[in-house]
Parts: sequence; C-alpha cells; structure tokens
Amino acid sequence: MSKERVALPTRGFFENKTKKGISSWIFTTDHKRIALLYLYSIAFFFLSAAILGILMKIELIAPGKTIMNASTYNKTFTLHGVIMIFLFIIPGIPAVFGNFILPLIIGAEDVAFPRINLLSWYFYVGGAILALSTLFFGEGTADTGWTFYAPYSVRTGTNVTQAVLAAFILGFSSILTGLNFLTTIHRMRAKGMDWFKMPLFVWATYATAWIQILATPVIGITLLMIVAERTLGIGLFDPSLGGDPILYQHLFWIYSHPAVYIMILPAMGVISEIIPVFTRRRIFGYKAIAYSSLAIAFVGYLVWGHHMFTAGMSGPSRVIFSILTFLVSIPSAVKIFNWLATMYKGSIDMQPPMLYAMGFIFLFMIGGLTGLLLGALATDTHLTDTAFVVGHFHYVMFGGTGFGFFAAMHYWFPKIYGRMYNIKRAKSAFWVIFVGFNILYFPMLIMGIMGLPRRYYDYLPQFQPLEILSTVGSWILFTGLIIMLVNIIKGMKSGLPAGDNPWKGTTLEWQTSSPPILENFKIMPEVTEGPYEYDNIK
Amino acid sequence: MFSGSSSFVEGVDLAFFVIIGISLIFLIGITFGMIYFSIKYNKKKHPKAEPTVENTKLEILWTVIPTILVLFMFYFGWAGYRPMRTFPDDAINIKATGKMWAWSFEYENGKWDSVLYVPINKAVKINLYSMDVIHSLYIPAFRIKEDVVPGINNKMWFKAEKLGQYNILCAEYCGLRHSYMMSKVVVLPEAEYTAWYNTKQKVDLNAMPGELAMKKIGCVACHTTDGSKLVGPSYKGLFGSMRKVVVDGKVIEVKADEDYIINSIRKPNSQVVEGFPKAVMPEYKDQVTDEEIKQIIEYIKTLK
Amino acid sequence: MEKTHKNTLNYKAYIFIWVALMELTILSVAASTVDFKALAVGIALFIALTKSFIVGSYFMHLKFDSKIITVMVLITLFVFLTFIILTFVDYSFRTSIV
Amino acid sequence: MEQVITHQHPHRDDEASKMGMWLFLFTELLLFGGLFLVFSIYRYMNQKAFAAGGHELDVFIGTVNTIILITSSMTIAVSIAAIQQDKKKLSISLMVLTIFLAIIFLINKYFEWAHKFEHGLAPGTDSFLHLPKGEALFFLLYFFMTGLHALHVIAGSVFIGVIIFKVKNGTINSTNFVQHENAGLYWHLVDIIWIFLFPLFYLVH
Repeated sequence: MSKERVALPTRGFFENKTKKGISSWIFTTDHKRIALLYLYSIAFFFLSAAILGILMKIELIAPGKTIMNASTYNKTFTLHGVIMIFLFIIPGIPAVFGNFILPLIIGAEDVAFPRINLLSWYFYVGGAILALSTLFFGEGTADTGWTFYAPYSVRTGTNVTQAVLAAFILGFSSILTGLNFLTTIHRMRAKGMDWFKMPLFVWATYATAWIQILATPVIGITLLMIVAERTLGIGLFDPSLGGDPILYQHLFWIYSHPAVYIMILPAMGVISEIIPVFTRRRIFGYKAIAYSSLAIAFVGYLVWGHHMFTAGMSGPSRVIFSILTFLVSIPSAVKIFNWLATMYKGSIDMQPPMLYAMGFIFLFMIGGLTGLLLGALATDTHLTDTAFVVGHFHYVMFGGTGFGFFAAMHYWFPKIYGRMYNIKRAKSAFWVIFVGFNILYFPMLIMGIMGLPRRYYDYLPQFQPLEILSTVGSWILFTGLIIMLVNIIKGMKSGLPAGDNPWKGTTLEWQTSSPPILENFKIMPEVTEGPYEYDNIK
Repeated sequence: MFSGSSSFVEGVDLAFFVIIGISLIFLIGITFGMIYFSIKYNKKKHPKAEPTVENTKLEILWTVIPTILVLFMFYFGWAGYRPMRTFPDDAINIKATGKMWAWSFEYENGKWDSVLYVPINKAVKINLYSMDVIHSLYIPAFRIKEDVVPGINNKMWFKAEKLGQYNILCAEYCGLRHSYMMSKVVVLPEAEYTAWYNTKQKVDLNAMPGELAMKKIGCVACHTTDGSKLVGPSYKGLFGSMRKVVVDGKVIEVKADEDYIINSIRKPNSQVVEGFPKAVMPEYKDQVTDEEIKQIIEYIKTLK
Repeated sequence: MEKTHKNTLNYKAYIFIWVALMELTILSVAASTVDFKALAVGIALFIALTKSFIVGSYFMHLKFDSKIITVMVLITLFVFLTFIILTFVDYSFRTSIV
Repeated sequence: MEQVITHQHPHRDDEASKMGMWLFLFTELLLFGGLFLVFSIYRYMNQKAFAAGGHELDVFIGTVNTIILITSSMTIAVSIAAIQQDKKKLSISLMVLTIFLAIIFLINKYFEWAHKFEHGLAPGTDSFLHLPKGEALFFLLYFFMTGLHALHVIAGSVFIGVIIFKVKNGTINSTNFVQHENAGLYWHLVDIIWIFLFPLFYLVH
C-alpha cells in the first residue's frame, strides 16, 4: 500500500458549507452526522467496558484475591453490564446504522424528526455521563449487577440512585429513536417502495422500534419506583410493607426480555442485507424473514418469565412461560434456514462482512441453542444464575449483536467514509476475534454445567483450569479487537477510495455517492422492484 | 454430569441430553452446510449464482419440524421438573434461612446448624426464608435451586440417594461476600441421622446465650472474636474502647458502650468504623429481639 | 404533501360529548354507592373504558384520522393486556404448586 | 414533543408529526401502564386493605376533579375546532380556560394531599410505617400515581401555554394547526389517565 493519501472524488456530507468545526457536529440535524456521533461515542464506551471485562477475567484467573477486592469486583461487573447493555448493545446498531442507513436505504432525505434525533443523542450522552460519574459520587458505582434487583438495590449503600436515573434517561433516548424510525418508515419511503419491497434491515428496524416504544416505558417507571424507594426510604417492593420483590422482577423483565430483541433484531436485519450481496442472489423467503421479525418482536413480549423460573413464581406460570419461550425460538430458526438456503447455489464472495455474517450465524446458533436449555424447566433449574447463563448471553449478545455490529461496520464502511479498509487485515482480525471469543466464553458454559454460580468473586479450585483458559481467551479476543480497530481507523484516514458501490449492492443506499451528499440523493429514487433483484443483473 | 445423588438427577440429565442432542444435530448440520456451500459455491468455482426459486413447501417444513421438536424438548424439560414441584406429604420439614452471607438450617425439634444434615432416601422439604435480600439455595449435585425471597415463602424438596457431602451455594447475587455464602449438605444413613437429630443441640455449657444468638443470627459471618479483620471489625476488645467512626462523612471518636452496640445492630450505617466499607451491613430489625441484644452485649463484654 | 383534514365535528357535537362524559361520571359515582361486591371493579372499569373510548374517538379524532393510528392504538392496548394477563397468571396461582 | 420542520424539509408532513405524537403517547400510556399493573397486583393481594384505603379518600373532591378535567378536555377540543375556522380569539380564550381548569385541578390536589399529610399519611413518617400492611402500599401508590399524573398536568399546561403563544403570533393558524392538535392529544391522554385513576382509587372499595 502506498503511504500517500488518495483524495476522494467527493467528501459528501463531511463537507459543511454553513457551519464549521465542532458545532457542525454537535448542532447537526443530519442523520448521517448524528449516526457518526453515536458511532464514536458507542465505540468509546464499548472499549471501556471491554477493558472492565478484561480486568474481571484477570481477577478470576486464580481463586482468592488477584488484583481487586470483592467490592471492586462487584462494582466492576455492574459497570461492565450497565455500559455494555445500555450504552453499547441496545443503542448500537439502531443508533449508528439505523440512523445512517435507514433513510438512505428507503430513499428518504432524512429521518422524520431530525431535531428529536439529535436530542436523543444528547440524552444518550447525558445518560452515559451520569452512569459513568457514579464512579466519583457517593459510595461509588452501584454493586447490584445491571438488573438492580430489589431489595438489594434498595439496601446497598452504593450509588444506585444515580445509575438507575442514568438508565432512565438512556431509556428516553431509546424511545425517541424508536419513535423517529417508526414514523420515518411509515411516512418517508421512496416512491414505489411498498411494504414488501422494503429491504429486510428496514423490517428488522421497524420491529425493533415497536419494542423500543412499548417496552421501554415499563422499565422507566420501575426504575423511578426504585429511586422513590431509595430517596423516601420506604418502598413498593419492600416486603415489610407488604410489597413483593418478585413483582419488581416481573416489571424489570417485561422490558428487559423484549430488550434482548431490541439488541438482536437489528443485527439479524444486517445479516439479511449482507448475505444476498455476497452470494449474488435474491434472498430466499423474503416474506418469511420479514414476518419472522414481527413474530419475534411480538412473541418476545410473552416470555419474560423464563428469567424467573426459580424466583418463586406460581407453578402454572412457570409452565406457560416455558412453552412460550420455546415458541420464540422458531422464528429465529426460520431466519437461519433462509440464510442458509440463500447461500445454496449462490456465488459466494468471502469478503469481511460475509465472514462476520457467517460468524454471527455460528455464534448466534450456539447462543440460541444453549438458550433452549435455559427455557426447559428441568435444566433451567440447574443452570439459571450460573456461569452457563453468562456464557449463553455473551454468545447471543456479543456473538450475535456484537458480530452483527462488526459485520455492519465492515459492510457499510465504504459507504460512510468513501474509503476501504485493508481487507486482508480485516479478515485476519476476524479470525483472531472469532477464536478468542470461543476460548473466552465456551469454558463458561462448561463451568455453569459443573455448578459455578454467576457473579462470583471467588470460586472453588476445581474451576481454575477452565478459568485460566477463559482468561487467556479474553486476551486473544482483545488483541483481535485492537487489530480490527486499528484497521478501521487507518481505513478512515487513508484507505483507498472505495467507489460508490464497492460490493455491487442493489439496495438504495448504494445508488448515491460515497460518502453520501448532505441531501442523500441528487434525484429522489423511485422503486419498481424488490430489494435484492440480483437475478436480473447481467 | 454427576452421578445420581438425588432423585431428580435422572430426569434433569435426560432433558439435558435430549436438548443437547437435538441442538448438536442442528449446530453441526448448519455449520457444515455453511462451510460446504462457501467452498462449493465460492465465487471462483461458481461465478454465476443461480436464480432464487421460492419454495413454500420447504418454508412450511422448516417451520413445522422445529415447532414439533421444541415442543418435544419442552416436554422433557417439564417431565424432569415436575417431580421437583410435587411435594410428598411425609417429608421432613427443615427451615432454611439465608442472610448476608450465611445459611442456617432449623429442624422441627428446634435444633439448628449451619450445615444441612439429611437422611438418605428420605424426602426432605426445605422452607426458605430470607432475613434481608434475595438469595438462592443451590445444590448442584442434586440439580435443585430455588430463590430465597424476603416476604415470600418459597420451598423446595429433594431425596438424597447417595451418602456423602455436597456443596450448598448461593446463586442469587446478594452483595459483598456472595461467593462465600457456602455450606454443605451431609447425607447420612438413616440411623446416624436419627442419632444426630435426637442428640440435644450441642451447647457449649460455657458458651453464653449471647454467643449462641450471634451464631444463629449470623454475625460471625462478617465479624470475628479473635481480633482479625473480616468484612467488619472484630469484637475483641470492643466494649468500652474508643472507636473512630464516620458519621455523615466526618470522623469522630465515640465510646463503644451499650448504646453504641444497640445502634450498630439496629442502624449500622449511621456510624461506620473508619476504614471499613460503608453500607454493607443490613439493618437488623425484627430479626433480633431486644433481649437477644442484651445477651449479645454481655457476651461482647467478655471478649477482652 | 397532504394537509390534516379538518374536523368534521362542530361545537355542538363537542358539547354533546361532554354531556355524555358527565353522565357517565355521575353514573360511575352512583354505581359506587351500590354494593356490587366482586362486580364493582368490573363495572367501574367498564365505565372508565367507555369514557376513554369516547374521548379517544371524538376528542382525539381517532374516528376521523387515518386508520393506521387506530391500528397502532390497538397494538399498544393489546401488548399492555398481555402484560397484565401474564403477570396475573403468576399471582392468581401463587398458592398452588405444580 | 414538538413537530419538527427543518430547512431540509421543504414539505411539511402533518400526518408524520401526528403519528410521532401518538407514538409518544403510547410510551406515556405504558409508563402509567406499569403503575396500573403494580396497582392491580397489589390490590389483588390486599383487597381489604385497599378498600380501607379507598375509604380514606374524599369522593367529592375526586368527582369535582374528574368533572374539571373532562371539561378542560372539551375546551381544548373546541379550541382546535375554532382555530380551524380561523377564530383566533375564541381559540385562545378556550385554551386559557383549559389552563385555568388545570390550575384549579392542581389546587384541589394540593389540598387533598395536605389533608392526607395532616392525617399522618405522609410517606416516610413513623405513623406511615405503622399503617396496616397493604394500606401503606395503597397510599404509596396513591401518592406516586396522582403525583406523576399531576406532573403531567403541569407539563400539559406548559405545552398549551406554548400553543397559545404560537396562535397569538400566527405560527399556528387555520392551515397549520398540527401542533395545536398534538397539544390537544397530550391533554386528552392526561384526561384518560385520570379517568382510570379516579374509579380505581376513589370509587372501588
């Protein structure tokens, strides 16, 4: 590669003629700039939480105290969870790629409410600052775990109030994003793009937005109740006043289980975009995939109880929630079959986005299939609240959503920056991440089956070999992440110009310049056929 | 997994193997398919993709078959679980109390211990009580777990089928020493159990009532009597000494008299000894009577 | 782009709806003085639902706006209903153990 | 929630801004929905205590407040009809009336709360902690839910105040009144929530 920087034919929306410098970013209403604001802040939080994760793994390399005491460890896993969940995985794909790509892919000039879009980023940053500053106020970061279970969250002296308020504000940010996307998809599709000509990423975003709108307020009010309980000293979940701590768990999971689908659905949407492009084939079972997104969103509302099988729910509701939980796995399975069928007889080009997509399918499958063990009553009784659960949801959240995020990053990178990263290095980064990931999380599944509870600062010596393996995996994974990050940043600065449509995609975002111009399209596009008509391309 | 140390192990492990088995078929099949396709239909070998042909029959097939399979898996999960929730009438009743960060087990005749002794091949029903926050009683070898929720009377039962000692763990995060909240279940032959059950509570005749009360309440999980530091300060030499405590962020010196001890039990976070973590100790209200506090003070006085 | 269509209701209609709501309020208060036992909650909720249906259809123009909003309202209510029902499945069986 | 038109949008889309408002209302609905869920579960678990708690509340004040809110809902609805016919003055005075009614509602609420506090029902006090089990929950929920509702009344009034200003300076007129409609929608939602709060707390014993 030559060291010289090749100029781009157009700098698109990066060029702003009216405002200069930082104010052209923090006061922007352009969805593309807001998306990048999100991207940079999310990347920052992701890395800081990843470092917290590394520290936790180092602590666990040997029984007893290694580098931190129990109190610090408890705060660390709480902060790791809060940042990863509320600042990375939930906003992740919708806020970055939803914001950047959604208007482009449906042929709109922006989202429906650009100023509210900017406002939601401010809520995001405000919530993030509030969450992180718990480190410096009161008795330090909350030590409750990201679930804030009452009554522990009410009793602990750590700064739960502030952490909970942060989550509340972040919830607002999420709601506003959802509201914006729903209206955008309803009102701003290009001429001729009827519902079944929408790309599948749009369907996924649509389903996600409904969950953001309808589930988030429930956690909002629940967290407010915790705040009231802490500040007034009496509470709605306090058993000594007749309250029921399990009701808190109901309310918490009414949101937090659908939130799992806020996390995973957009990633599935990304995969559904990538697979047709790199197999040069119309996606198999378009409608099945579209409907399965809606089905996941809907059935996702009905299964929250499987987090509480041993919490003391009544018998019949344990059984009902178990059946419903099994049913929610079917739409996910349908998606995977459809993706596989699209690959069959395609012309597969193993570019980095495709590698990440296949990585997604493999890891998400392990996540999903281990989920079956947690949905079945007998095995869940043994496995719930153990390291198995931790392994399971990292396979789903990181292996699924995280890999979906990386796939989207590598797929839309040339569109966003007009440049291309080093493809070889991207592929090697993938393999390091993939290997490290499995070495890190697979031992957790085994330790869980052996009976190691989660959130354990210390453990019995019999677990040490697997803990060491897992810790080493975390170092490999982190190395891979660094390689990927360096590659991406280099690509941003000095990658070769990528052209408007490097992957030869058929969806609308590829029909404008890279990077796109401020107004997105010179002539507003019109749609006459489905999104993935590769068969008609010569 | 483990061998059958309780009557539930077989059902749970069967569900486990059924689900894992079906899962592995899918995982291997799809992974193999992905790899095979990406080699066989690679761009280099297969430069032109064949047009996609919709196949509704296939779609229906791969919706219906997984549906049947998951219902099948649900069934095994339920079948292995049902016995856990079918409580026999003739079970021995034991009350298990979880508190930060210790277990105690109380038997029908008033006997109590921090280790759970049970007879082999006999149903044991455990009624779960929490003194403070949510805990979860977990015996991995028996495949059972149930949360211990304050204000709610959860219960569990099991029948141990193998002699030996097994770990009892706390599976619901409960604060600082969550990972140390451990105990053991000891499975004894029937005769040995009966003998143990019928011996009077081993009361150290020299032990003062306050010492017993503290053991029962669980103070000793965090405080020592020999001067060493655990989670909280030791009791040794406490009474009558001058203590540096933090009140509203300021360090002041107070005398450890009776009022000080009462306050430290009832409202421990209003004055935390300097150098110790704040807001760790729960407030003890109904869990300890005034009478018991008096005994505790008498006992602490003796710890010079 | 289309403009919001104007309301089809005149002032009189609004007054009429107001009177209806007032009557329902009084009915609801009156019903509370009679001891309906277990039915009392049902009756009170039924009247409240009727009232909010009227407010929604006329004051909030659901009857005149595009149908998609009505569909969205129904989705929301349906989801809320599932929350209530599934939570009650737990609490109404709290004494029984399977 | 306000409707947004930027320089990038030469066309405005009233339908979109109304849809956005409705979606926002759904989140409000579920915010209270969570509380209604808590209320109904605790009522189910403590029926007697909740009935006893309900007797402590003043049905008369509750009824008066219901009438006030429904009337204010009507006035804001008519004010929208008025602006559509370009009757600026009528529209403004109806909105002023709406805010006036809202203030009376809040004053009533204030006296009601003050009365409760005098009777030792203030959360956090010793007397409150000695209430029978369940009754404490009833009053906690009462204060929490009516308090949150009162906050919404205040927010709605501010929203309407902004609309009055915009009608005055002509931003809102007979051809562009979607913000006015949105304010109305918000106000009606506040009304609907009260329509449920009233019977659940005051009437059902």
